[in-house]
Amino acid sequence: MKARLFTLFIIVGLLAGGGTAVAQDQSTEEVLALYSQAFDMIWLILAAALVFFMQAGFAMVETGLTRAKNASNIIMKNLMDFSAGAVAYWAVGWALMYGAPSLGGFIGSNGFFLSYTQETMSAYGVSDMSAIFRDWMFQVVFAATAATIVSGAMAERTKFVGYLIYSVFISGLIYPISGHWVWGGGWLAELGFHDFAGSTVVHSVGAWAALVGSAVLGARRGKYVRVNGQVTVKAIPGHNMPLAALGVFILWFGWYGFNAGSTLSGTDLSIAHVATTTTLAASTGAIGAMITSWMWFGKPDPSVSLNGALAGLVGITAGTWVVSPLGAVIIGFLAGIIVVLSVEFLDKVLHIDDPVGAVSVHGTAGAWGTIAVGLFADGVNDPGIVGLFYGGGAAQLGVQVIGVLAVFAYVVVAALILFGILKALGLLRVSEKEELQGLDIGEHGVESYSGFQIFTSM
Amino acid sequence: MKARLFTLFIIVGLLAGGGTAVAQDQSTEEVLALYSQAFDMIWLILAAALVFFMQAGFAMVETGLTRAKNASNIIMKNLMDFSAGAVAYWAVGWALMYGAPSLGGFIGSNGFFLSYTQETMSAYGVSDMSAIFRDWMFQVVFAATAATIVSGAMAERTKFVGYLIYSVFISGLIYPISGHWVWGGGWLAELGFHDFAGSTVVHSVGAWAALVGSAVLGARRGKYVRVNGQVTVKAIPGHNMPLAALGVFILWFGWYGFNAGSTLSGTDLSIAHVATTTTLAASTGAIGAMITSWMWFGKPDPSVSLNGALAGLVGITAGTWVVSPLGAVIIGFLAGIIVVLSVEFLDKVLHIDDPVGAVSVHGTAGAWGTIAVGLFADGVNDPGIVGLFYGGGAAQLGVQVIGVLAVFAYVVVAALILFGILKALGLLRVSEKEELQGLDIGEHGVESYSGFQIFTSM
Amino acid sequence: MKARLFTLFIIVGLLAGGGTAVAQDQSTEEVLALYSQAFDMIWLILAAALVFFMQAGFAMVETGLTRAKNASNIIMKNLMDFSAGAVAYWAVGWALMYGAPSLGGFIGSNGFFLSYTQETMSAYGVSDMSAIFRDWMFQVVFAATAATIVSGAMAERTKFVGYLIYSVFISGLIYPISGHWVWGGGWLAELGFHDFAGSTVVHSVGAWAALVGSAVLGARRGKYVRVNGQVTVKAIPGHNMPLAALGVFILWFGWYGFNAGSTLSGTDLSIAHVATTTTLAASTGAIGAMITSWMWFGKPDPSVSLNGALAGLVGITAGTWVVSPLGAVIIGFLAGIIVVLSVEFLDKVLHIDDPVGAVSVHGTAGAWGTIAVGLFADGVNDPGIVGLFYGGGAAQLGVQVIGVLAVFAYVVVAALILFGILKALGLLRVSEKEELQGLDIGEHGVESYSGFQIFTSM
Amino acid sequence: MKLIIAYIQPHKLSDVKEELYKAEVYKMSVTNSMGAGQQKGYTEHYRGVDIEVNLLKKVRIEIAVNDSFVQPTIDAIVKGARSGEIGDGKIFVVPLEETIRIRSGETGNEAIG
Amino acid sequence: MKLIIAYIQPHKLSDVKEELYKAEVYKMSVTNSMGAGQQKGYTEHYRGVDIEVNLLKKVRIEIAVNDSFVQPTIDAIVKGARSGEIGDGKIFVVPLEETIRIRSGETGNEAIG
Amino acid sequence: MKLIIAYIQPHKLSDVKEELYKAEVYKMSVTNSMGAGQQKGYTEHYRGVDIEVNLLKKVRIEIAVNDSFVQPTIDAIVKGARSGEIGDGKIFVVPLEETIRIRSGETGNEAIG
Ligand SMILES: Nc1ncnc2c1ncn2[C@@H]1O[C@H](COP(=O)(O)OP(=O)(O)O)[C@@H](O)[C@H]1O
Ligand SMILES: Nc1ncnc2c1ncn2[C@@H]1O[C@H](COP(=O)(O)OP(=O)(O)O)[C@@H](O)[C@H]1O
Ligand SMILES: Nc1ncnc2c1ncn2[C@@H]1O[C@H](COP(=O)(O)OP(=O)(O)O)[C@@H](O)[C@H]1O
Repeated sequence: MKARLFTLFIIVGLLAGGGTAVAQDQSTEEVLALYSQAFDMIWLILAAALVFFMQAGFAMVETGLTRAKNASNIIMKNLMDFSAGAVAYWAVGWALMYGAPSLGGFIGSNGFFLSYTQETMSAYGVSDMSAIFRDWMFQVVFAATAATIVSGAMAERTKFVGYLIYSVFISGLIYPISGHWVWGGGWLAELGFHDFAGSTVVHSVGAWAALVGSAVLGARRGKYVRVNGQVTVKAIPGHNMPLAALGVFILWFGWYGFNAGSTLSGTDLSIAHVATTTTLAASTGAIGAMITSWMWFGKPDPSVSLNGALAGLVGITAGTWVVSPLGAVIIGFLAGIIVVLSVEFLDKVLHIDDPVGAVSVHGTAGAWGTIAVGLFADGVNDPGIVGLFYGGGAAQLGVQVIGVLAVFAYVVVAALILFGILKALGLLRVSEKEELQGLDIGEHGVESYSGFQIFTSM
Repeated sequence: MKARLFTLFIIVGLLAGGGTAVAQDQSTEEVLALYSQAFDMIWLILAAALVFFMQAGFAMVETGLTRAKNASNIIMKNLMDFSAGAVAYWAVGWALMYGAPSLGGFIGSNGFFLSYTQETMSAYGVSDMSAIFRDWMFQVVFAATAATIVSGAMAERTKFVGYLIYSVFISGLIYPISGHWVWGGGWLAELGFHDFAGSTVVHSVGAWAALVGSAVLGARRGKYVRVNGQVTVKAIPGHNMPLAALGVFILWFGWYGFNAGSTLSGTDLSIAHVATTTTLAASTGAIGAMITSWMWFGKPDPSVSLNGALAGLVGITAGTWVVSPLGAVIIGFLAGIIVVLSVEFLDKVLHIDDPVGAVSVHGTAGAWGTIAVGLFADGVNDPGIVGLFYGGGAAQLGVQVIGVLAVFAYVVVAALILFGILKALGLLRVSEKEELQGLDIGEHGVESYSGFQIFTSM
Repeated sequence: MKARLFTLFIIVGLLAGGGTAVAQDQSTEEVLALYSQAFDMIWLILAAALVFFMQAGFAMVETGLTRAKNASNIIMKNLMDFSAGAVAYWAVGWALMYGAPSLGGFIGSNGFFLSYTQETMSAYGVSDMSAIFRDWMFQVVFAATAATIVSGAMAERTKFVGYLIYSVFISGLIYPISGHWVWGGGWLAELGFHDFAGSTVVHSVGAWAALVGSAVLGARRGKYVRVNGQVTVKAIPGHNMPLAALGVFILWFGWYGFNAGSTLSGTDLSIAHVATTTTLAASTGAIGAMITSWMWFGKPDPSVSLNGALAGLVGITAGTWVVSPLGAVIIGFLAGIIVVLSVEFLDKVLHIDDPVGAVSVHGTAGAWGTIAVGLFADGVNDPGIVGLFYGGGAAQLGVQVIGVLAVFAYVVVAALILFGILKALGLLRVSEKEELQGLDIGEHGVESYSGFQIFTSM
Repeated sequence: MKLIIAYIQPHKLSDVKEELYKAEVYKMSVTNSMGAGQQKGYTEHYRGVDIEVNLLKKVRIEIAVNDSFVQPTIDAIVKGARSGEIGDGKIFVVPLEETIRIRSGETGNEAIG
Repeated sequence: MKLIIAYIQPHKLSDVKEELYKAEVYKMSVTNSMGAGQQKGYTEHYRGVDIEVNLLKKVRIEIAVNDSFVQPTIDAIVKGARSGEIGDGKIFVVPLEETIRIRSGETGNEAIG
Repeated sequence: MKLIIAYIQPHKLSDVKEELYKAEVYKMSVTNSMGAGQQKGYTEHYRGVDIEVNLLKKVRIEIAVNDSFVQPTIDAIVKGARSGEIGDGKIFVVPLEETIRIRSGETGNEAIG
């Protein structure tokens, strides 16, 4: 109730006394300071909500591009990697990523379970918990994004319990550490590495873990058939294209929170610049992938075009704030082409089975986008960041490459250890019989589309 | 056109004359007052939009957890309870809930059809209609939330026309009255009952009506089979788990508007606190339900885990502003356990047929969350509200219990009358033949999945 | 990293020195000016994101109301009309619509590829690119809305390549020109034509193009069967009502950005008025269509009721800012009735095959809503706009009718040329064999619901 | 050996299975089907256009049995499926010349069970 | 009595039903099926991988008739289903030893209609 | 002529088709079906309630062949479908009196292929 009438009073006060209600206890400067915080508060919480909603997008894309017999399982994984991950990030992850002081630029050390003192708060750079909660809220959804990328690449064959354990570790440990290097004021930040909203920090981290995961896990039964030494690649079509498309639209929608929200300030007028470059790159990404699939496969491929839009989004995420609209158009378009090449390379050459193209979308396109900062940054929003094509020389480019490689190396090693242990413990892959029957029945004892006649010869 | 260029002028003015354009006609205080209102306006309207979107979440959850042959019917009910409810809340509901003066703390008396005079406006505490519209907009979506909860519990057997009549009454009469007691400055508010965003005011009201409704209505054909006195409980699986999961993600997303929006002020910096506790409770709710189903049924149950996330959200709704993150973690986790127990109790013991678990999610978990305020409130954001575990003694706890019981008693009686009359008039339940054939064909003459081969032995 | 800590500094500064951090380099007026821009920035970018999300709504509605064998095709069209349209609007469309100076009130002339100089910026009325990007971002999603309307009406038989070409032209050329007349300060604006958020400017433009398109294209095979001169109208049921309903909820949700965002100012307190009238009209639209279908067809029709909600939204879009809640209730209700009449008229009389009712929802209801401004405008928010029923005489009404007719004539001619050429080039319609087999296989070589047994006798 | 084909109302399937179990007929194959018969259909409407539905949802059961089991099987199906209303369905008996159990290669009578 | 089984193109179903009605054959059971025959399939692509589809959508019709109705029924099906193109389908005639109407228990010829 | 009806495990379909091609049997009709047999089912749970699933997913293949092809066809199916485990399925052989090719009107043996 108190809450319910709270604002009314203020407003009345303001109107009645022409703001004197404020004036009485607050100086104009204090009100302006409060408003500045209010802008950031509203902006970041709404952006965080949008980024949270991307979880629904991932769930739909991954469900749509896999088979009906595994739909409930993939959905449980998406629900649980956020739930378990959020708790892990609250308990540990946040502290390792943003807990000042940084231990040698490699890891944070403070704020476990979001417990703070005045000192630790000001060490982080704020003066009350509201700012801490605000920033945690905005960061936890990014951690969850990195975590959930993996479920798609490892879909249709990964044990549920193994996946749960994995989620806790990536959100609580793996992601926060490399995150600290870039966004926590760590060594990559010191180097001048620029990744505005996380092409590398978020997407590539998830993707490289996914790459290692699906490699360690092995392909789905029937995906790569070995007939006398010769491997033939089979298609395992997803069961629900409309859901997959819905997922992509949801992700694109949420991305406005992901990228524009990363201004971290509601009074930063470059928000529109970020939204514009994000929109253009996603569009050209879809176009690039559509054209590539058309020319290559003979017909414009829906699931690949959907991947293209996502690749455009991932690709622009690093440079969205520092490249021009034209730069975004080019980065996105190339990301759309690259993602198709990457999907084909993984599938036909490396025979690494990534049912939804997560590694290519978030990893390959993410790396491209991060490096593209070193090529297309125009120095307008940040004179300190100028790319090769805008006369900035190769310096920034070099740093971007270093960042990409460092994170790649780190995540690959960490993921190898994590998935290696899970595999050794027999917690990674379901039995062949269960895979055949479907993980919905095997892992959860349910059917996802009860009553529907589904013809499963695979 | 005028609208289109309006802002441009302001901005130009501001930039040109360094704000003199403003200064000319407005004092700094007036501008600050305007901005304060602008914060609340943007915040509440965006929050209202998020809460509106929860309607889609309810529709998807209820559709996914029921059978394909009733999908269009459940969707029509969800569309229409909002549509009819919004009109009823505009005509009557709002006035009964917030129309000052309060008649003895039991019911409002003013603002029917949103018609106001300067006096009635200031009686409500604002000085122009923009604030009235703003608050109405934020409140109508809450009323619709309470209303739509019922459709799930009464799904697959309730007559469409009967449901329409019900929706008008709950949004126009039943919900506003108890709502007035708590949020309209009524007697429970006077007692100090705290329900920040509506665990009881919104969710329990809908749930208790749902409880009575499904009891009066009776179970779905084939749900409880009586063989020589012995009742065996049958499962009637929902037909679309991915849609149900999508619905839960949408609800969770919308809940950021539901809870954080309930600060009612865009300049209230506790917004982040609310978002944080909401996120953590939803997560632990899902975890709690998953673990419970795992231990109890042998496998982690998807639909129950989805219920768990919602139970966590409902559970934290009352205390989100007054409990710590740790408190939220505990409240949510217990809500997740409680919801499973409640689902099983209703199904296996009481044999009350609630296809989607609405009563348990919104009622049982809502009651728990409301009472939990009396246990976990830490007095940080509101020193006046301190729970038992934080040295506040049992006072608040007592008040919370009173509130829960009062609302329960009131709604049960009101719902009994409403559904009793509908039943007496033969408007409540469809014929057995129609139930067998499905309400889509019976009530609407359509199929929801034209062309799909659906095997219906139930 | 820089970005990451940016706000923190400000806040600290503000708190530490009670705003002196600001005071140092900025006068209070400058801060107030910045905040004014920040309000508009946050508001318009978030509104734009909501409007973008409507793309998902259109995709789901169109998919749900057509057959399973064409689901991937309709989704590709929805993805690509935005992607191609956004690029076209960036390159050309925006300049033709808002590029000052206006060439005789008929077409804009500036800002191609969003390239601006200080002069052209101030000609447009702003002083830096952030405002340009903000407005472009908000406008591009409106252009995409107009474009995507057509895909539904021409669904299940239009060649993908032909549709791509069409999308580029409507977003880059057709829509911007008429848009300029009203929102770009063109001749209709001069006349005093009022279309707040685009009943005519956006929705009718798409709908009239859709009308011409589906007429030129011809009906789906089997829709109108000619037996000895006599035409019998057949039903071709959509395959997924839950998705269609989800789409409508998403559209309704996005409409809060569409209408309320069209205040174009975050400090405009009439935002709530707009949201309120929007909510009421959508509700009564659904009710109106439901009742009409009930009385006419004997049962309340789901897909028609969904159309009704959209008709209510389209109908209120023009007048949302200038009519009272009561006016909105009436406008929406009549829109709901009109849309059913229109659907039946097109289908049963004109035999123009519009699978999703796009022409009736966006065109007929759009025209009604635009004209309704001349009837129901109450002069409260804008004393200059008063309708017939509020003593404003027939003047405004006349102007509204002129606007509706002018846009209709223009779009019909433009669309006839465009689709005529496409038809002549054989790029418009797929072969009968392909239509029978489905466009998913024919155009994209995929199945949308792999594994599902779908019985297709049509 | 005979092949017994029965069309029944979908919601009678569980009753029929129960009766078959009582008659010690444990093996069967079930397919969902649509049927037109004396039972008149119903009318659907879609956006104001009527759709005459005269193919109604049915369940098709196929059971291979030894001659001695023919009558018991028929009786069991009738017992489980009969409601006395139009639409109950039909049973067809077709001669079965050979049966092979894929797993073991057994043929004839012992392959049936 | 004979059991007539026909596989036809799905989009020919309504025509076939019409012809059957003209031939006064009102009862039938319909199932959706997939068929491989002379009609060659087509290729689908999924994410760059080809899928050879050689099981094409067909509709299976099952009609039990008295001997006198066999020829008219076959003619009606052919009339309704023939397009002259590969894929039109096949009709199979199987001996039917007994028919039981579940509702009434009637058997033989009078049970069929 | 005979009509061969086989129930196999769904995932064996491609192997069976391959074997049939080797045996030069190119024409067949396939339907998805559910079967109860020796193979015991499994238990599903839905919101805490058990569901005994004893109708398992099977694929039903129907092939009309000339007498000379009966044995080769059976052998091919067995070869492709056998795993040696319970659930492999059954093959039923029914007499086929007539076959008509809808497209051409051909009948008998030449209509089959
Ligand atoms: N002659 C027939 N051939 C094939 N199927 C039939 C035949 N007669 C009945 N059926 C099947 O049996 C079902 C029930 O038949 P119907 O005539 O409606 O009920 P009843 O047998 O009780 O009169 C039909 O829907 C159809 O599937
Ligand atoms: N010998 C057969 N056994 C079972 N089904 C068959 C047989 N021959 C044809 N069919 C069915 O008939 C359909 C059409 O046969 P097809 O050979 O493609 O056309 P046509 O008979 O006109 O040459 C096939 O798809 C299959 O379903
Ligand atoms: N007598 C029968 N009548 C009809 N279908 C049968 C019969 N026996 C077996 N089937 C079909 O064959 C499938 C496999 O039979 P099952 O007994 O489980 O394996 P196996 O034959 O290896 O013992 C069953 O699921 C059922 O579909």
